[in-house]
Amino acid sequence: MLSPAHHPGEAAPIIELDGVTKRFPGIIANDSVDLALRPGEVHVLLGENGAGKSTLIGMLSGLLQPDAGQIRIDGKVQSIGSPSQALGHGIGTVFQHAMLVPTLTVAENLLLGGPWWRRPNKEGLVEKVETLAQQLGMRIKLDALAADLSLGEQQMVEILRALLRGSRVLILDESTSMLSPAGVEELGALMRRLVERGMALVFITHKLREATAFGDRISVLKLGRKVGEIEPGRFRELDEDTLMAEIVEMMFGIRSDDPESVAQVPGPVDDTIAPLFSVRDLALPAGPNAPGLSEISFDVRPGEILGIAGIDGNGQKQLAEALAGQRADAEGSITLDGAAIDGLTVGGRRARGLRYLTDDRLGEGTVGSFPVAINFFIKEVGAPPYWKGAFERGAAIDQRAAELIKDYDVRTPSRQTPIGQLSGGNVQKVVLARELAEGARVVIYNKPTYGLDLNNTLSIRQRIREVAAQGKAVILISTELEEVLGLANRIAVMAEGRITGFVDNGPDARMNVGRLMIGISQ
Amino acid sequence: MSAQDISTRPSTTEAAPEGEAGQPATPAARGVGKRLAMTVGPVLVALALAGLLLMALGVNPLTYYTYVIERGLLSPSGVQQTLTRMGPLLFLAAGLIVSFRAGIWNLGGDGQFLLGAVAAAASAPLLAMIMPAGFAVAIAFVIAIVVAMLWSLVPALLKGYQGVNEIITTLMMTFLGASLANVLVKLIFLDPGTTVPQTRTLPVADRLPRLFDTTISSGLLFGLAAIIAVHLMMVKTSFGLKLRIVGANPRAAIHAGLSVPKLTVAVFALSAGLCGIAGALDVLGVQGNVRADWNPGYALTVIPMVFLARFNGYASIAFVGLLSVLSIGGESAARRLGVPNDFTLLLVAIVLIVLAIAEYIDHRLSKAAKV
Amino acid sequence: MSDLFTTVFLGALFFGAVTAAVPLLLAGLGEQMSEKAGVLNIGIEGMMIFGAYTGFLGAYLSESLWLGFATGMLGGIFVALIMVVLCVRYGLNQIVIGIGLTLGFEGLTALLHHFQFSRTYPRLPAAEPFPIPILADIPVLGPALFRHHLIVYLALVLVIVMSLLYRRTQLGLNLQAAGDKPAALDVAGVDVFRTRTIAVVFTGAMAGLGGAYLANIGAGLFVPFITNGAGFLGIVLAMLARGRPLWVLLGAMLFGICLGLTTALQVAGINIPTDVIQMIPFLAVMAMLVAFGRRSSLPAALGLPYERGAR
Amino acid sequence: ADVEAIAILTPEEGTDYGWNQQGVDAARAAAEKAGVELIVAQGLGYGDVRPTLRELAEEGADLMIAHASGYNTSAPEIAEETGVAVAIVDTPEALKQGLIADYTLSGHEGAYLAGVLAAKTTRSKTVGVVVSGEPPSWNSQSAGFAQGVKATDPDIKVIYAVIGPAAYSDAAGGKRVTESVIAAGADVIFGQGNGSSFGMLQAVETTKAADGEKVMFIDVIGDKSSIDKGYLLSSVIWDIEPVYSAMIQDLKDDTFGTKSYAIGIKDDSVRLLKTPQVDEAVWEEVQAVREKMVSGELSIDPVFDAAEVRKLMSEVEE
Ligand SMILES: Nc1ncnc2c1ncn2[C@@H]1O[C@H](COP(=O)(O)OP(=O)(O)OP(=O)(O)O)[C@@H](O)[C@H]1O
Ligand SMILES: Nc1ncnc2c1ncn2[C@@H]1O[C@H](COP(=O)(O)OP(=O)(O)OP(=O)(O)O)[C@@H](O)[C@H]1O
Ligand SMILES: [Mg+2]
Ligand SMILES: [Mg+2]
Repeated sequence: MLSPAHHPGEAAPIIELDGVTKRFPGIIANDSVDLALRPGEVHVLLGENGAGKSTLIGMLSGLLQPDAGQIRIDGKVQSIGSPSQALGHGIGTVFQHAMLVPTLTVAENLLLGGPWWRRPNKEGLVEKVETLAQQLGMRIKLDALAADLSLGEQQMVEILRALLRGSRVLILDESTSMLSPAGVEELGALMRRLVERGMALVFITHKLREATAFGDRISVLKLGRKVGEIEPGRFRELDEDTLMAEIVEMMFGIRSDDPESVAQVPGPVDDTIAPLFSVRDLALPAGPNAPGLSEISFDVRPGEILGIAGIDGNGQKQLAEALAGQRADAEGSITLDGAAIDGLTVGGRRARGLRYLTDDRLGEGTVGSFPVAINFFIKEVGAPPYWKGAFERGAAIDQRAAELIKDYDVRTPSRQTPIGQLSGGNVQKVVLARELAEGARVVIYNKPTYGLDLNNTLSIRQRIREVAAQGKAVILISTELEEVLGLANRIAVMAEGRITGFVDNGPDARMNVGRLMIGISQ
Repeated sequence: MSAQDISTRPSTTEAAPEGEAGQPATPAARGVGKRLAMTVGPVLVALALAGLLLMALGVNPLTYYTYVIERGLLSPSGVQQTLTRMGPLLFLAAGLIVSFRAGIWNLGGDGQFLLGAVAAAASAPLLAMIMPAGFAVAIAFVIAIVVAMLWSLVPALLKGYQGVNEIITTLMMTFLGASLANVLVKLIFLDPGTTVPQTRTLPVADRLPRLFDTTISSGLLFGLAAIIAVHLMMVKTSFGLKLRIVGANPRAAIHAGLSVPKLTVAVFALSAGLCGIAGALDVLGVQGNVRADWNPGYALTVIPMVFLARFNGYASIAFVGLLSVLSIGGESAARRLGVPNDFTLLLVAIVLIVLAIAEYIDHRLSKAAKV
Repeated sequence: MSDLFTTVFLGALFFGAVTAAVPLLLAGLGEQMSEKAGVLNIGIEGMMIFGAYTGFLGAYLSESLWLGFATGMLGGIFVALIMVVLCVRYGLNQIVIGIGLTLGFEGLTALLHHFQFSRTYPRLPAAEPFPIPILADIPVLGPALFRHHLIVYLALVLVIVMSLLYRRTQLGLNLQAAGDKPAALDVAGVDVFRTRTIAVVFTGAMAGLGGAYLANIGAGLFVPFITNGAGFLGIVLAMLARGRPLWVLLGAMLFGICLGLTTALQVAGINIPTDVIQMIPFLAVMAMLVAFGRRSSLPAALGLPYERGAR
Repeated sequence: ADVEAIAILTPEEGTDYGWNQQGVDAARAAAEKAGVELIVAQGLGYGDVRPTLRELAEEGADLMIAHASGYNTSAPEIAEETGVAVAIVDTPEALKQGLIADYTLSGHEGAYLAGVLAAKTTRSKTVGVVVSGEPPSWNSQSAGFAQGVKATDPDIKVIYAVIGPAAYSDAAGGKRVTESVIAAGADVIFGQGNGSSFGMLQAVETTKAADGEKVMFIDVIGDKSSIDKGYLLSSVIWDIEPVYSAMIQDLKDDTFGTKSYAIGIKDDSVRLLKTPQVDEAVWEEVQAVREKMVSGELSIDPVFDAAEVRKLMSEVEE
């Protein structure tokens, strides 16, 4: 783990927020927030889902305007009326969601923003990028289409863009949530190099380990208010565990030691039990931006959680889709309880009890403009008792939706609220309820806790354990090693569309999985 | 991209006032009242604007509007014309609602309308010679539906299986459809009894019955039934929900196991079928035949109406009614005051644009009010 | 019969094809920029008819074709500005407003025509051609391609200019970003509204110019509904061309040549009903769509109003 | 029966120097002559005019002149429904006493004379017929024109071209096609079109014939002399006033609906316009042909079908 090598003093802040307040219909997203961003400091912003972190960032980057309070830059009160003003003040932002134009090349993306009549100065760019990349140890493919980059590479490009613009302040909003562990370490190292150059960094994350490893100062938001701050002085004094405990208390009001650590490591299940779910020689042709699959074979026994680890983009999503029946071009055999299901459609497989929890809950998992209530049932449209004949039975749907909202603790203003307005964690709970509510026998989870806050993460992990305990077969795809190690009985490692090996969970599992991931077989 | 992405402010939130799943009646009623106010107000503003233009032309706007309302809405024979005109327009609105709600921009309604009309006009008079008129008309409707559906097949397959944007294909098919309708009328289904290039005429007595003692075609009732049925289908049935899922998020539809290509083809078939019925209804209920070069372009003017109605069937009835009043009444007022008939076109456009602006202001205000 | 196909006749035929293609080319180039920037400009027919009217009025009053082109562009821009305010600024539905503008300006120009010109039907003098030396004397091709009004060559030059603009300038990048991912353009510090405004105003200018060309050179006068769906064809051409100006030119020429073919077959006395011949250009385009239309990649944000900070 | 008011319905505004204007002007003249009120409903388009017909009937019109072939289905129906007499075009078989009368206007005789005039005027021995559409009344004139040309000089080529889709308002198409026809050698153009005929006129005014001289234009139905710039050779003028006057009289006499009305060269209701551009000697020759027609020595059958018309052209061309 990295620890701050350089200890900055209390330099004068570049930016100060003073009583900044932002209201949205029916909610105060930021309530009189004070915050100072100083050069040479990584300022970590923590808070639950919906605490108001992104809103605060929106105001710094010119996307949103505060309703009250003021922003001082270099001591002077300034307004940040647009993203270009923010850039003018030297504030660069890497947003929670990628902000590159997919149809332009990396170079073109970096050139966006020049005077419109000018010819884009590619030569000058190449030069500047080379120097910067060398200084910071980044690798940038200037001629690649942005759409062809991995999420991590896209983030690097966005960081580079902020630096090219001469930013003094760099804001990273949940930049690590899509990175592999190695990518996270790399980003952390880069952050250190940047603050060493005198920049002020804002780092938003849901992962406390990252906060403690990379931060110099921590501020915690809760329900739009700032509920606490840990100064660099105290930050350095406390050891990691105490620090985490203190943060958790600020965020959730509960005391716990390491909330993410798992008491007992699950061991392998009895391999004499007949498998519930078997896959043999599954293959899929490669797509333009996605790897194909080949020779994928595995069994999952009832009550077993099979973890699938690997760096993002190695065919995990394709595997999940092929298993769920979303890929017509898949070959190979899939059996559930001894019966072949590879000839069945998505609906057919679902009827047999195969459930797939997608990692893209807003893109394909839900219909954002539809009410929460309907989203519970979009995979069984037309089925009784919610539809009778062809007709919708509103009362039955409402009643069942109310039950599920209660059972799964979905926080929503009403059943009729469009699901797109809920926070990510709550959307995830709706999807979870839909897949697990009735008749599940085999469940495929793809990154089930991506982007969720700690509370939601923990409760969803608990649900996964419960599901397996009920004798169902579980496939858990995750890029977070901790998650896989904490839940799975057995772990398969995927690389370039193949399974490169299986590891039984146990004391040596972390090392063995790690070796497989970096290409060293057991 | 696919045209699903061509967003429409009206459709961004589906939790519309009428409620998806059995909401209490009072807020719904209040919603309707408010919608009514939000429609009548802007229409008045639009009329005032058009009135200024009339004054510039030296025409008293009050007289003009008195004539419009008198003819379009109040005089017994005028209102019968208005109601008759609504019949085919309602079918077009129904057809457009199906496709727009499913996220498919069928801009080919006019071509489907024309071919439906020609198919009906070609078949009904011939069939009526060998069977009772009622059967003949019924079969002609079926033929019109089939022809219009077939006409939409190329855009449907291209969209469903090749992802070709349907705005281009349906626009092209409308140009093509208008030419083809002409070819059919002039060369194939020509009435041999006249030198005028038109199809055989279905006698008045054989056309769809009129309502009671009026001149209102029973097409109005079919139109009302169709649009209400389509509305209920879209909001109350599983098939409608599937279509709406495809429309709102095609990826979610695939994830949920829906066959998007098949549903796409089904949407085209339904939508084109309804537009084809509109054409057949105009022929079998009102016109009796199709003449060469006839293309009333109804679908193009109905498109904005269903948008303004936020794809809601009931609201569409009101907007189609408004369009009919303006066109029937406007024609009369223009004639009586010596204003060129083109003024009616301008009037409809001003109403359309002002309504769209009002919709926007309403949206803003209700957003601000929630704070 | 075949002696009709003299070089003079063929020259005139292709000359007519070019004349018919120019308004489509201009409309298509204009629409292309709107679409690139994410605005589906259904109102282009209205911009065109108003440009035809103001262009004719300007040329008629000033007795200068060039002033007429200028007023035509201004007329198109006027309609485009309405579209900018309503659809780009306030994000109103582009299809509703587009159809509204088309109907409204068709009605308005017919009305104005009625009061101004319907008793006199003023006509402009013949447009002075600008023969390109040497090239203009090539048989058939010379008179067909190189004896046009200067504005025709400018329209052709525009194809190249647009290609360069899209590929070689910052504005080209901005436009593409505004259509594919406006939020990314915004956070890069470029005003999405301004970018889209430029695009829609350009569309208006081109549509207006196309209309003015149609009225002043194509017809030499203004009559109501003179554009006859040329704007809608422009939309189709722009969508088919998928961002490449050269393809707009090819598409427009295809239409022009098909129209010329219609005339040629008739003049040759070939007894195909004209309604059948008239379907040729549309059939040709549909055939192209069936053959090559697969996954036509339109800008991802086409038709979507942009709202900063919205989720 | 008493006749107090008559109405006329036209598809376009009555300011087109053509079909619509001649109709409206004639109705106005006839109404004035008979001392009855005239209601004008113009610019109604080619869609459904039943609403307007019903309204005019309510407003007290005793006769509704449905002045477009597109109205000949709806008008008789409304006549049956309301009991108000209507006059329709191109439908001689639809007569009904007291209710429906037909006036089939065919300028084929006048067009024949125009053909003679054109044949005697052309220098290049090639003439053109440009039309924006193919309705029966235009077909009969196209055919008549071709017959007139052929009878005068069988060696003259007649080129025939229809403009294109929705061409009634396609002025640019009118100009383009006319220019092509001129390039094919024609130096006299016989043009029929509504809005598009102004484009034809424009083409004639701005394009030189193969010999570098003027191309001449022969118009139909109306009189464009007031807007001519010296290129209008003639026009087949229709005077519909006698027809409408006769209708009003028949309505008064209760004989309405017993006969078809027509126009022809005998009573000068179809006549050739004499412009300064017509050579006096040629005019005399044309008048001689006219005399033959009046005397019955020469008679021409109208051809209404588009395919027949085109065949006639090919024959002429052979
Ligand atoms: N565009 C918006 N419209 C309405 N409300 C909004 C909008 N953006 C944010 N909010 C509100 O602001 C609150 C804070 O949201 P914000 O996105 O800042 O949370 P966050 O701390 O970034 O959460 P996360 O950890 O999930 O990213 C939310 O509860 C939400 O209700
Ligand atoms: N357009 C919107 N209108 C109303 N409320 C919104 C809107 N967008 C977001 N919100 C609210 O903002 C809150 C947080 O939204 P956001 O998408 O930032 O979730 P989140 O906190 O990032 O969740 P997660 O970290 O799980 O993604 C939610 O409670 C949601 O209700
Ligand atoms: Mg956030
Ligand atoms: Mg989030």
